[in-house]
Amino acid sequence: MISMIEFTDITAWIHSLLLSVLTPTWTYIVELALSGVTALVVLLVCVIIMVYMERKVAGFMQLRWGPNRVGPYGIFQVIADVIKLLLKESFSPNRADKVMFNIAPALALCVSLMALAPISWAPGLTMWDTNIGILFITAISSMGVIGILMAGWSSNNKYSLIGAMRSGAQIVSYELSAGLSIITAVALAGTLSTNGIIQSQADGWWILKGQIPAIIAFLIYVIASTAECNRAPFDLAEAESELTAGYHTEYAGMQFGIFYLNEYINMAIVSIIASTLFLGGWMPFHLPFDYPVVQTFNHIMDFIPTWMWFFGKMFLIIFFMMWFRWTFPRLRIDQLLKLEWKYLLPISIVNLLFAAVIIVLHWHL
Amino acid sequence: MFCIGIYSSLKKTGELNLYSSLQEEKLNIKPGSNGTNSVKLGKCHLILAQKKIKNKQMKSLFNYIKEVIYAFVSLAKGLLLTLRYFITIKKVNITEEYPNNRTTTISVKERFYGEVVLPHNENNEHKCTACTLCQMACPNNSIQIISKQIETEDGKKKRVLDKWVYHLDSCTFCYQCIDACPQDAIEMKNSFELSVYDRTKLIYQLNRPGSKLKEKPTVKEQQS
Amino acid sequence: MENQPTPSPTELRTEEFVVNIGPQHPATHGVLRIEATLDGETVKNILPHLGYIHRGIEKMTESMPYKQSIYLTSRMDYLSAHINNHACSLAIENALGIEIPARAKAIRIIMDELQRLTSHELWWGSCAMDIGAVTPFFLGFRDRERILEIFEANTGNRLTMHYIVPGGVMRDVLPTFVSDVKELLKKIKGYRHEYDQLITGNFIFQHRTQGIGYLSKEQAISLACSGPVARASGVSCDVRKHYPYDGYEKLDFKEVIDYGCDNWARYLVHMEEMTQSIHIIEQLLDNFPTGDFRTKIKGIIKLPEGEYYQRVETARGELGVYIVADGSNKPYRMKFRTPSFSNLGAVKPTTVGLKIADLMANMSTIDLVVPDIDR
Amino acid sequence: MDVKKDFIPEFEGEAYKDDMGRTSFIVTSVDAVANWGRSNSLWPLSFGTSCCAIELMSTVSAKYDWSRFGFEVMRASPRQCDLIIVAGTITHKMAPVLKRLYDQMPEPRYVIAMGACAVSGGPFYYNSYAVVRGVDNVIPVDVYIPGCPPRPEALIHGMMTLQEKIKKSKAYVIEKPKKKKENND
Repeated sequence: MISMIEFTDITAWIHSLLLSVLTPTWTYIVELALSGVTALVVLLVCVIIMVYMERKVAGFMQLRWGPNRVGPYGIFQVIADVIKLLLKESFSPNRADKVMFNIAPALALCVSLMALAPISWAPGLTMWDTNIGILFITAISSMGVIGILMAGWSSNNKYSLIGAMRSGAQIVSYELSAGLSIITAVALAGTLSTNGIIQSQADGWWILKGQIPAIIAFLIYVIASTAECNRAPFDLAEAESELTAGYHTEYAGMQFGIFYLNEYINMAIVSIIASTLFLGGWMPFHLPFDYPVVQTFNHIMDFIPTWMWFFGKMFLIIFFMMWFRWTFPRLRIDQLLKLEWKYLLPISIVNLLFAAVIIVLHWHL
Repeated sequence: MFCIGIYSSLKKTGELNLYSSLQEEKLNIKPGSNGTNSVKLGKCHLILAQKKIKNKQMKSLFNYIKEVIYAFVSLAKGLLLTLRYFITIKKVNITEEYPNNRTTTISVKERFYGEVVLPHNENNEHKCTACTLCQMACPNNSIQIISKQIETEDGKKKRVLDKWVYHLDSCTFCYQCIDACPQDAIEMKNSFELSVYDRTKLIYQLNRPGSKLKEKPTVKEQQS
Repeated sequence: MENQPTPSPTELRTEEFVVNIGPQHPATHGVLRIEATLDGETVKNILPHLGYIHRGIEKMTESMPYKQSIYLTSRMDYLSAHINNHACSLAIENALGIEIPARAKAIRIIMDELQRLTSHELWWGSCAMDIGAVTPFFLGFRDRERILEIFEANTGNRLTMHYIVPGGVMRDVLPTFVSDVKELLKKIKGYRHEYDQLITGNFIFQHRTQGIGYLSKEQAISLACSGPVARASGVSCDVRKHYPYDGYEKLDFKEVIDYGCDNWARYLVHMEEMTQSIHIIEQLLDNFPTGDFRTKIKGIIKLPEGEYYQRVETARGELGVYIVADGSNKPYRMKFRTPSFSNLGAVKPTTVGLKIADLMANMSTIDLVVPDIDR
Repeated sequence: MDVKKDFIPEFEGEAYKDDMGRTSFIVTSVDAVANWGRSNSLWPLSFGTSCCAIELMSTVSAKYDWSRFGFEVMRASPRQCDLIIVAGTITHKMAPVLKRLYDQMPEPRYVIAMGACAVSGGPFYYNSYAVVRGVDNVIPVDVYIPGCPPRPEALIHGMMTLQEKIKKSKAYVIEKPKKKKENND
């Protein structure tokens, strides 16, 4: 890494600046708040880009332009939507469980934001650099369903209830194969820490180094995480042609907006994890060979800044999820569960064994 | 021959597939004698189901893997199509950007029925004789012809058009008024930008103030 | 329902609940209300409620002259407006004993088949959308819009035309009509492989339709189903073959019959019918007759006293027009036997016992148009 | 077609003036931002009863593509939408349902009457016993689009007309609470 301004420099500078003004305890607290706010802002900007991207991708795949009249190329479209949603009347239905109804979107949002903590954004830029980062994320992400279940149950609407129950069954079962494919990557890297996993890919990403098991695990992770985000073709929880709007049928205004936001935040997190595990996070593209040509190539790759790698990979996987959404028909609930229990789970178990063999025999590059 | 054609097309589209036990049962229904010219797609189903039964007798693991691969291939085909659209959007895009193309490429056809008009010539004359045939032809009373009696110069009483009231709000553009008009006095115009804030503004008076009936040209004038 | 064994006391029992699907629901394609009794995800019973779009068309025709009442029929099954007008016009012409010019017949059949194409293309898109894929909807509309351009240029309306009138057609087609349609068919044929690529060959779609929504031949006959729904159950019921009208007897086309009885069979029948429609139009275009487009008939039509029945094949099945005339210029009674109404009966036997998502798939392949049910 | 210059009709909205004839800068800018957001993000309810619904679908489709304006987010739940496009005939049996859908929508909400049936009863105006003669008998209508059915461009024009109305109206009208007779249904 040459001559680029590193995030570590910036954080160190902020740290010293704060220390010169405040006591160490206050410094710590202020840094915590700062990092949280920064992550949130970055994520919200990402979400706005993603919503815009979704509408454009959908448009382009359907032979039309998508939003292009609000601002140049329609870039202010999402901002107009946000303003409208913020100013919209929001209320809870008469016979709903008011407390749960109002808590549910906030809870769903909190849970998905919690998963941000151990994510490694750039070299040295992690909110909580713990040695069990991936474990923490898997634990948190399975809690996301609670918000959906609360929303569905408290709305006092049968569509919402069916949607929430579907979502519950779906997320609980798809956690398994997502978890198993994460374990494959973790076993290859030999660590649970996000930074450690990324560092282990310094000479090449796991999707290349880990041979076939890594590729299969990556595919399974993308499928399972699409299901976990309730995205089409697994969007049974809000299947529009069946359940009008699923678990958020009764939500209006910004409460609905939060669910909308939540879906995109989940997508972002899932794709960040996928890129961390299999595509090397912020790590540039390196080839694991010792020829001078390859060395030069690796060197050139280092010139591309890490944040570009990070967001490039993230948006690539998000594009994949959008691509699926605008191509495939929706599965039925029994097919969805069959896919998990009869196909993805056995395949990922066999795959994990296969990966274990490779790791034991040191076949990975 | 036709049957074989369909079968091969199905094969191409990857129809060889799972059949539930339900469908295997119902294959007992034999194709009846429905004449020579009916397409018996059912035969294809029979062939496919027999293949399926054969496949079942083979190793099930092989089937399992085959199914997974088939699923991936069939989904990838769809993905490729949408990706092709995504990449070549500038070529395949068919959007007419309406408010921008109002003056240029808008594809409103000449015959499009937008609203009924009563054309006036430069002397503020129209051809309507207030015969009310259009009013009678109109299925839902969208036309009201209000006529008045006037005395012409030579003392005769004559019925002329006073108001040609057109209810655009209930007009259904069935063309029957124009079909019924013996004078070709009314026409359909292909305008469509007719939205309003107030329903009462959709009731038009088609004859302009001060307009009068166009005199029929005499034989001399017609020749010239 | 009756086949289900009663659960033993030790067995797990769940509570059934009723969900009202509609009148405003994206899957009902209109304002049909379906009262579905669900046990979890499984549909136990279905009760359709009609009348949310009952406009009294049959009653209205009694107070309208024959000429005027035809235009109401295009509001019944608006996706086959031409064919509805055709049925009504044929009934009146048969009663009056008028022979219409060859050119009018050719135009009528071309318009009917183009209308069938538009309807099936819209059906294809919305069927895929009910199953969850959105992009096919746009592809279906892309091709449909091309046909609508021809409608607009020749008939003046895009959807609810009043073009086929007693005696022929309202206006002559444009001089460029034949070349336009030829070009159109070439384009539509070129797009057919995309349909297969995106939906027909799709693994998920096949699994959502194959073996789902079983309607046996006996059921189809006893429910008086017609059109693609009945033909997918092995019933030969194409009116164009059995009771040909306006020159269908001279044309070479096949009645599409499938013995699959499920959603997939209905899907295949629809797709194959599109091919057949294109084939029919091509035959007519090759020697498109010249001459008059309309026989002059009196301004006020008075049918002789008696009963008249005319059936045609719409995109959804058999449409029957039954007129009781009392000698005046208004019918004593006009009754429409609409295909969607009979086909609606197929929703319950196909769906009971399946999942709620299958209800939407069945309803979309049965291809209901709600104003056609209620009239 | 002949091209009208002012193709969107002028909406005579209230001016932003107080009793003294002054305007408040802050209120107008807040209004402007709110109205900009609202007018550019009209999410319609997927509600169609008959023929006009097909033209509504055509407007969604790629050739006319109202997603360019940001209207493409069609919500099936009335809670999440801003606009009902009454596309088709409303019968006496359907009218209470429509009223209920309108009541379920959160403020601000708008209604477009699309097509002759919704504007006035259309083909069924004259002698049908079952049809509501104009949807404005049931719910307040903002924009009327004549046509049977209106072509997709006409619907887009109607939506732009509604945008014009939203842009010229006050975002927040503070009124003294009036005691009204209200039906609780």
